[in-house]
Amino acid sequence: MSGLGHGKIQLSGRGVACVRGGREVFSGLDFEAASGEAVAVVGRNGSGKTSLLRLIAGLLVPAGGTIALEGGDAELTLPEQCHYLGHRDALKPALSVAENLSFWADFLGGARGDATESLATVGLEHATHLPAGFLSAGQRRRLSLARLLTVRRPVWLLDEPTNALDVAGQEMFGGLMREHLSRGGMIVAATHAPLGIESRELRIGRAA
Amino acid sequence: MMMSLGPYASFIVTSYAAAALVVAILIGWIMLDYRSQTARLRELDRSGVTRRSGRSATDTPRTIS
Amino acid sequence: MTLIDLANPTRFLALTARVLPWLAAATVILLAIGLYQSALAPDDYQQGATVKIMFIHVPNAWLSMFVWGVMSIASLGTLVWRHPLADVAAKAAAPIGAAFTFLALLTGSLWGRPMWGTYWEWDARLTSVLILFLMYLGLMALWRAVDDPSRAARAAAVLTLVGAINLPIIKFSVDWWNTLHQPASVMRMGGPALDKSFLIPLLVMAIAFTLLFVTLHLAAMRNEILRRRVRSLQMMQASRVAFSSETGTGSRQGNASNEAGAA
Amino acid sequence: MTALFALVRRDIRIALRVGGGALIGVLFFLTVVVLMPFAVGPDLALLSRLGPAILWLGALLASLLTLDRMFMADHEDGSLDLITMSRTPLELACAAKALAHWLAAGLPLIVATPVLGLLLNLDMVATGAVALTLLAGTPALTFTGMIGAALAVTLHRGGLLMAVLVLPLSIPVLIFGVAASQAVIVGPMTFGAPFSILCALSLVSLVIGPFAAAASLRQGLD
Repeated sequence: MSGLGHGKIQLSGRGVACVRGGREVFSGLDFEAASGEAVAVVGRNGSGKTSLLRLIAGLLVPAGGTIALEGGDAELTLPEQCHYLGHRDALKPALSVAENLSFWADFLGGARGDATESLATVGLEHATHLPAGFLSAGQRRRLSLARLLTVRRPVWLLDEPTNALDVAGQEMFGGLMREHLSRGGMIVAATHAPLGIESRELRIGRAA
Repeated sequence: MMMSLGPYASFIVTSYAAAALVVAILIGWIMLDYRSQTARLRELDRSGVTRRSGRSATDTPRTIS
Repeated sequence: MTLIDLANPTRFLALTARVLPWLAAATVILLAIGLYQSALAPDDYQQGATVKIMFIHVPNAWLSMFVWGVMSIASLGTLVWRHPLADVAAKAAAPIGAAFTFLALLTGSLWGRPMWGTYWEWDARLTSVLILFLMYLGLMALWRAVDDPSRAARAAAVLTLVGAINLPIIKFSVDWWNTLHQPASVMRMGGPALDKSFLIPLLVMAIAFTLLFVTLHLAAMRNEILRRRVRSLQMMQASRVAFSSETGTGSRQGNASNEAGAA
Repeated sequence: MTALFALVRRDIRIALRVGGGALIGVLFFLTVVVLMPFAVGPDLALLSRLGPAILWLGALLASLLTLDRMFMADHEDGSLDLITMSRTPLELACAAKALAHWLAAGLPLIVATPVLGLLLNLDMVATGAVALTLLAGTPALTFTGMIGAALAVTLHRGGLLMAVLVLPLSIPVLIFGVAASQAVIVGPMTFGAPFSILCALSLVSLVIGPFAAAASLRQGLD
């Protein structure tokens, strides 16, 4: 099983414009991404990196242009095939590590990986029964990564994914991303730091 | 010995029974709590987490940080 | 055994383990004596056999205030002397105090029903105890609302002391409010002069219930200490996980990609 | 279905664990009701006449206060983003969250009602009537209050603003809830008429609430 269950997929945006709070962040943006490809969205602060990811995730409505995914599951919309890993970890401190993960696995649905195995992969296997509130920022980020592994989705939208991760964590994460790409997945990441894997650069905003 | 409790026997019996029940619940709760805490401690011990020696047992604000 | 010796929780646990059986035994014996004596106590010429409710109502009412006193002293211990066991004592006492206050209310209303013809009368004493009960519940909610016990301890200590200062004011206001409204016909509970045949069983019961509280409180404190131990161990476990994964990620990552590749 | 069930279970768990607000709502209810006699006096006849109104107001305020954090908490930790993106329609997710809230915070209020009825000198029948109207009416409070909670996320303001927005919406529920209870105690009216209107209000809010909440959450995406 490929885990993703799709053939080639292709994400494309044509003339995408974003307006936030009355201010035009960017406009006329064209971009493409294909299976097995990582796109690093770069640009100075405020150039709209996060906004672009949220547009793709359907969390913002574009002021113009279209974003489409071809070759994916025809029954699902684009956001339903995306994983969004934002600044916030979407974890409840009162629930245990395992409860947090299994909730998202149940709620997001779709093809599932093994939760225990994902926790082991990100290095949290000993912490499964601890409340998520006990975890450090880096550990919470690892738990969020376990969500990406447990629920299989072809498109990963990552906003500063390596924030709060230590060197070993970044290395581990690089392996996970390569693994995802080799299975025909796609990554769009907003980042300042190098992503740690081979990626195509998408510069948005005026060059500083 | 049988006491005569008068016309309001049920109120007297109820109040004594309620007191017994509430105290029993308190005792039961405390005993169950004790059992679950010691069980969790034992489990943590087994998973290899031990306190550093010489460290105070409670996590008062000063000792834990 | 001084207060300083008690500061060491491990020593406190050892002491508790030694003392608890004796305390429990003493409680049981005194309770048995008290119950026997209250069974033998004569009927009141006015209230009849319902006066027997008094033997259980008054000790609980006494404890409802006594426990708040204990918590206030413990709160001073937290805020002023920073005694490490003080907030453990305060936290452990709250649910027990609430239970005794609840019993005082319940037995009071069961006593009131034959006397007044209604379960609840907005009588000054009952009403004050009801407010006390609400304050206990509020305090318990405060302990529950904050995850970190050391942070909750300060807030709870302040609230307990404010409550201790406020309680007389509340009692006074309720009395005043009550006399303002209350028709004088309502019979006062207890009565000023208590006959010796009532007084002795009542005293024995009061002492027995106080001992019961001390026993339960020590046991609950022991639980609380253990709970915090569990918590700090879990915290350590969490940080240790990060450490081990830092050193072991290389190989684990290799495994992960192997597994995934095979899948 | 598993998704919705998972959401309900998670929300109930959070509400009942340390730091959760479910039981504080009951405590608030208790306190508000106990406060009333100090304002109106301990006249038992008067209290039993006002009883249903006092209980209903207390329940209204208690369920409103706990609603405040319903979406705000999920918004702050980013969960709301993922819920919005999921395959579960946002309307259903909102309904599941409201259901969880009602189970954790609304039902305990109804369980507490008999005790409070005792304090307000309501007899068994009257207490039962109030409990029944609360059982039928609190879902309406939760589901209309949810709209306010969703707006609070959109506007980044909680608390008082939400109360001001939601309280007027709950006036019909209050009217028919109290009317049905009064009908049992004093009223010339029958219990049936206002009670069935109350049930109808609840059913309508079950439909409107999730749609309005989901719509305002979508508008507020940011």
